[in-house]
Amino acid sequence: METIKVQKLTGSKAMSLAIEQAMNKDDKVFVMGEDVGKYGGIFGSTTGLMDKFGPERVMDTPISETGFIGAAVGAAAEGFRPIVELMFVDFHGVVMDQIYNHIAKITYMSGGNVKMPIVIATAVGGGYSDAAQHSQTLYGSFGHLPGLKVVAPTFPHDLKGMMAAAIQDDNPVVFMFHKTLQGLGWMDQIPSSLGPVPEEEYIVPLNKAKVIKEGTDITIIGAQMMTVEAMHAATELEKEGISAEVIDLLSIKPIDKETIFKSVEKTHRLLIVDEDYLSYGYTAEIAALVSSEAFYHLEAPIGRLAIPDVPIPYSPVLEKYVIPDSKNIVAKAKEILNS
Amino acid sequence: METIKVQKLTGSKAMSLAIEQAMNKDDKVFVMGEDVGKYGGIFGSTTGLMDKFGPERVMDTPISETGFIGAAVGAAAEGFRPIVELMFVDFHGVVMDQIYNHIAKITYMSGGNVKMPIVIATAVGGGYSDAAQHSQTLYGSFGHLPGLKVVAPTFPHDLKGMMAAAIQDDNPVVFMFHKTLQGLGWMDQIPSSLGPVPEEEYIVPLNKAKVIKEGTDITIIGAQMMTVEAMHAATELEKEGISAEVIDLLSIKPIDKETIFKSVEKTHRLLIVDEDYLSYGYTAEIAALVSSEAFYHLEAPIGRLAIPDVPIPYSPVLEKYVIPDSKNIVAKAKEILNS
Amino acid sequence: MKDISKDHLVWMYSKMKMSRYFEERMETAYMEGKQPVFNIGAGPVPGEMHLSNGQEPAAAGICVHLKKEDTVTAPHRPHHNAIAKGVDLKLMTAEIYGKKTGLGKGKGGHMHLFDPEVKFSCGGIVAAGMPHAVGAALAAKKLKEDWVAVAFIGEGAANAGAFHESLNLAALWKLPFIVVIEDNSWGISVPKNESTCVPFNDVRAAAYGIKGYLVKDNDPFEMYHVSKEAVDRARKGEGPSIIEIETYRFLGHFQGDPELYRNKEEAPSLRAKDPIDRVKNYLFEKGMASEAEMDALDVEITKEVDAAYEFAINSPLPEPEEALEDVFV
Amino acid sequence: MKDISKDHLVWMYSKMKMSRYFEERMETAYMEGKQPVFNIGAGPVPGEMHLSNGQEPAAAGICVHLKKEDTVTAPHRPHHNAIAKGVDLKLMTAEIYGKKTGLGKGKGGHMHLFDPEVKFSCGGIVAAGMPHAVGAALAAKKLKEDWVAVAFIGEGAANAGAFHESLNLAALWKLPFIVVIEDNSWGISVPKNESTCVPFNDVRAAAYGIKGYLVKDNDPFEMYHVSKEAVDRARKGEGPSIIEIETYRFLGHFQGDPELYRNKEEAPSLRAKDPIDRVKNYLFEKGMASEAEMDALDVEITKEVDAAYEFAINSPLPEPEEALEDVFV
Ligand SMILES: Cc1ncc(C[n+]2csc(CCOP(=O)(O)OP(=O)(O)O)c2C)c(N)n1
Ligand SMILES: Cc1ncc(C[n+]2csc(CCOP(=O)(O)OP(=O)(O)O)c2C)c(N)n1
Ligand SMILES: [Mg+2]
Ligand SMILES: [Mg+2]
Repeated sequence: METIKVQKLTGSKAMSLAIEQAMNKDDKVFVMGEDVGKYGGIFGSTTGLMDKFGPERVMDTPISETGFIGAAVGAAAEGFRPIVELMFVDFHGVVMDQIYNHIAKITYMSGGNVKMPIVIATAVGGGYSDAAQHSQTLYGSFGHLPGLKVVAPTFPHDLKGMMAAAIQDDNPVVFMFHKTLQGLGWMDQIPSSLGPVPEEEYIVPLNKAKVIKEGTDITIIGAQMMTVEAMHAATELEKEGISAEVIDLLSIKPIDKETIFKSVEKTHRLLIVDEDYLSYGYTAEIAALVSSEAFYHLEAPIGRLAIPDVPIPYSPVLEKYVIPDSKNIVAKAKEILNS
Repeated sequence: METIKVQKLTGSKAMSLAIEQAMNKDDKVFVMGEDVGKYGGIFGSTTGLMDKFGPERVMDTPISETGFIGAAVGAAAEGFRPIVELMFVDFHGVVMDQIYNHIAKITYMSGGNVKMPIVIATAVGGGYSDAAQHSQTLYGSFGHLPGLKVVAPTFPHDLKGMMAAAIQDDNPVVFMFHKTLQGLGWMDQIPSSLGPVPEEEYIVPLNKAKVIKEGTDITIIGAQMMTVEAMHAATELEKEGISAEVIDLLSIKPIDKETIFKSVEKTHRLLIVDEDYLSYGYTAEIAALVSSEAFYHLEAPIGRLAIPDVPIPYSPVLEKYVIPDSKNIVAKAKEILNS
Repeated sequence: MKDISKDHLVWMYSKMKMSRYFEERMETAYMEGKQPVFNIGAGPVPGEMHLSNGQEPAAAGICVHLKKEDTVTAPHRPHHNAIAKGVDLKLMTAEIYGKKTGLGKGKGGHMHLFDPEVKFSCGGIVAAGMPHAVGAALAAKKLKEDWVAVAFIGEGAANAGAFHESLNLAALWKLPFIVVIEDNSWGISVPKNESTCVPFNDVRAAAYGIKGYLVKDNDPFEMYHVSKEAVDRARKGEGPSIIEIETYRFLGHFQGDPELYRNKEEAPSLRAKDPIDRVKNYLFEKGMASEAEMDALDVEITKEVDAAYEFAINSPLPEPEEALEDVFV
Repeated sequence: MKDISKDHLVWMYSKMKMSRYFEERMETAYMEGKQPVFNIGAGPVPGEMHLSNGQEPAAAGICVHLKKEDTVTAPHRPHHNAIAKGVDLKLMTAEIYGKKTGLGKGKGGHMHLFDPEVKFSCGGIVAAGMPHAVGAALAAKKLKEDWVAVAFIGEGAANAGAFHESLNLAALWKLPFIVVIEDNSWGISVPKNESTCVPFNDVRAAAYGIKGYLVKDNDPFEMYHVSKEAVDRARKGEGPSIIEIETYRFLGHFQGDPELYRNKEEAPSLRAKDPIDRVKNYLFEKGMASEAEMDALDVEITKEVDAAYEFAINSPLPEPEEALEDVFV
């Protein structure tokens, strides 16, 4: 029993363990961010690292995102591998220039002569009434821009493996972790935020989606909390004799077309669920990929569920209404199957 | 002759005329931006306005986009109707927080109690070797976020009418004007940048696309320079007996579904062309809308042409390769028709 | 020390006391539904909750010099600023409870309070309210009114780019703009000396050729005098000012903050110097008010706050579909 | 005036002269294919072209104190900075011609030059290079090397948020960081006094508790001395500095700028005070160099620049498909 316990980790522990192992191996890896030191990251992403590596390698910064995330560029050019934390993805607007015009483009503009091995770790997601400026995922805002690998792992195993891969990668990686999947003591604690995580080092590829439940009638694609909701929905649908295949997207950019096309070829029906805004989000990109490159697999209109192009409201009754859940997914799946 | 001449205006003249007429009517309208005064806007959007209205109403600002675009919020709350110019849309990263977290959300967060009648005018587009940080359109980056009306007029008539509509609107409008369509003396001067513009005031709705050429075989959708290229392509296709219907998108957010669905219902084939990045751009959003809400109109895979998810390169040979043109459109249209 | 009229002292006391009592009730209300296991998303008041107990002098000391037409913007920790500016307490409380009757119909929440009636707003992005206040100051200048605009920020926000851009604009255009930096010595877990390269931000006034003021030790009286000068100068068209006040954060950054980064003696030692008692005692010392008078005042304040909570608690929640309204007017 | 060694004076002269001649050729090269009708997108060197004629002292005066391991970041007007830092002239010219042999294989262009060999980079977003240099300075500190990082910006950029965040970070962490503000008195068409609320940016050092220096009238010698002190202090771990130099913009903001906003006498009057002649004449006055010697030097410089242009002009263009390469390594 004991041994199994040790291996069950929360998302935040899995993530910080990956960072710890990378920092042990490579002294060029360091962390910068607001409250990543003594506090261990507001969402636990750097728990315990300050004690292990000291303030030189786990640096608390002023509230100067353009300053310290921009500084990652110069440090990376000097051979370091900075992990910078943008506390909430909602704050990207104060630093987006450094991220998308510099970190993302310098390798290209330099003809491949300058590497940017930078991990931008950022917390995403709502569902706890943090309102319009602290609850977004903004997957699409990052997926749209060239030069960034953008990942959104769901379960602890992948949080560890993809963080390890992100740190090893010589290119910039935007690593989005979902607050509710960190398994924090002060938030809603859901089973999915705890899972088996091998102690030894391993890599989970940054560009692959995963079929986490096989099915034959319809393909449901989600990321992070929408993957969790999709799994609940699949269980419900099963009871009604509907066999749903569930894909955990994992990579926002690039989208793993092969895995998706293969599934749709089997199910001929597709429902995409996103905790991001509807317009120009991944429900759009995936629908476009399928309808342009796998059109003939489709036998019914593609379903899209996402936040209906409104800011995220504060009041729980309102927020619940705009964030898709398993009920919406079940209903939409049936609608597609009956169309 | 004379009278007709007077009515032919360049894009920049059409745009500044709309601003001038609004400023004459309403002294709450004023302009802030870098080089909007004596210079008249780097891309001519405020030509002559400083002389007419003086520096109090046409204000040159420091290079402080967060400062002066954020200041528009306070001025709007006090009953003014600021027009702020973000010189190049590429610079949005230094001010995105003010735009998407505040200007776009304050009306919602205040339960409709605070109006934000702000026009954010910004120059977009490449094709003249201004490279990775001065050539983007970023339609998708703005279309993704709630609370903003986003328009991208193509021809002088619509530049005037939509600017007039944007200024009158009590909501924030991102007004994207394409450099090449401003008809500036120092840039490539193309016929489309000059067109008939009524002197009198008129409004062109912010949320409607326009069928600018009727056709029966395939629907081609573009915006700004891609609309121009689509028209060239349609002429070529005509010669080969292919009848293309061309839609000028005009509104990036919201997308005018009705106009698009109606056309696809007729042609059953769709090609979307974008000067923005491929992933998560309007080629994605439009394809998703059609494949989810007008699926049964489609008889062939949807075609997408856009910048292939690379930063915009400097060298003309490279830039030409990544920005779609009429040749690419003709080829892609035939491919779709033969699929 | 220069004198302060009884009216002003009593006004300051009332606002500070009201804010304190409002937040003490909020501490309790916030924990409803969050026990025995704390869950930030649970209860009638979910989400982050940033309380300002101890920081009342920063707000009351300057708002006593403001009128309805003056603008105030505040950050994520806004209750004391809102109350001092005269935001409708019932509607504000209802908003924090996510009710249909709230300032924002339940859409904004505690970090996003908008009361156009008294020109108050706040937001959750550090320093982002500064440009908004600069814009209001610009409007006042355009309208040739003597209105001023005050932006409250924390000391951590003084290192954000928006701080610099806002002050340069305000100074360049000589706008009636004042930034009040509430230095509670913490930016969440980061102490000021690990975030700010100068001990006090008043020196940053030199970067803009404007006036900088420093108020030590959370002193409500000094805050009053310094603010009066800054506000008067702004009204007279003499341009912007920076006011930094050393203030106290009695509680954690947000409710539920384990505060492992903070020495356990700090908060109690700060509470021992309660600024509200300082004002009350001063009134007594100067013989400006009697115990009875002040007790009566306290009763009134308690009544008003309790009424606001009652209104909020008894107000209806919005209908789910209302989430789709108000994106545009 | 304090003495400067002949080596250093000649070094500065060479870099300034090389930059000047490089840009004079560029003025001509740029106009190829743009006559009779100017078209910014036409010719072998399309796109925006920001030349720095007149601003050479800002670059040479500090780079003379730098070594290969020191980092330099520059803005959109980078040629004089790049040349002073020792960027490979052939590869840089080829890049500006959009050739496959260029620093960025033709992908970057004149505003985006990257030469990791000498740790030089530049970019088209105002003030964005400052955080990059701060990061390089942080790296030097982590590596316990005595390397410094210098960020060149224009006076207009000193009002961008990145300026403030970078200086606070650099001062807070006591990094070997120097910002050189090239005050050419214009931000495109906006004069300094309409963009900056203080006459000179050296006063802004007070906001960070660091050293601020002001060099008047584009003085190459004063720039040399001031820079030496700032660089030495940075190497010794004494922290960052701000250096502002009043410099001259002989040409328009970019080539093709009608300059209707600028008094026609300004440029000629600035050219009359050519900083390159000042260095040359000083060498003569001090008897440090002979006419013959300097003429020989000029010939060499001309040769080197001509060779760079020849290399660029004769280099192949990239293949169109190469546009898809190098997004990731
Ligand atoms: C741009 C931005 N970065 C980071 C945050 C996260 N955050 C919220 S409050 C806070 C600390 C603010 O410190 P201070 O300005 O001193 O205000 P205080 O909380 O002490 O009142 C931080 C880092 C934010 N809201 N906005
Ligand atoms: C963030 C940002 N805003 C605006 C611009 C457009 N722009 C390019 S150069 C320039 C003027 C810069 O002035 P200054 O910093 O003095 O440099 P100079 O051109 O005088 O060398 C402006 C506004 C930009 N490149 N980046
Ligand atoms: Mg603080
Ligand atoms: Mg300048």
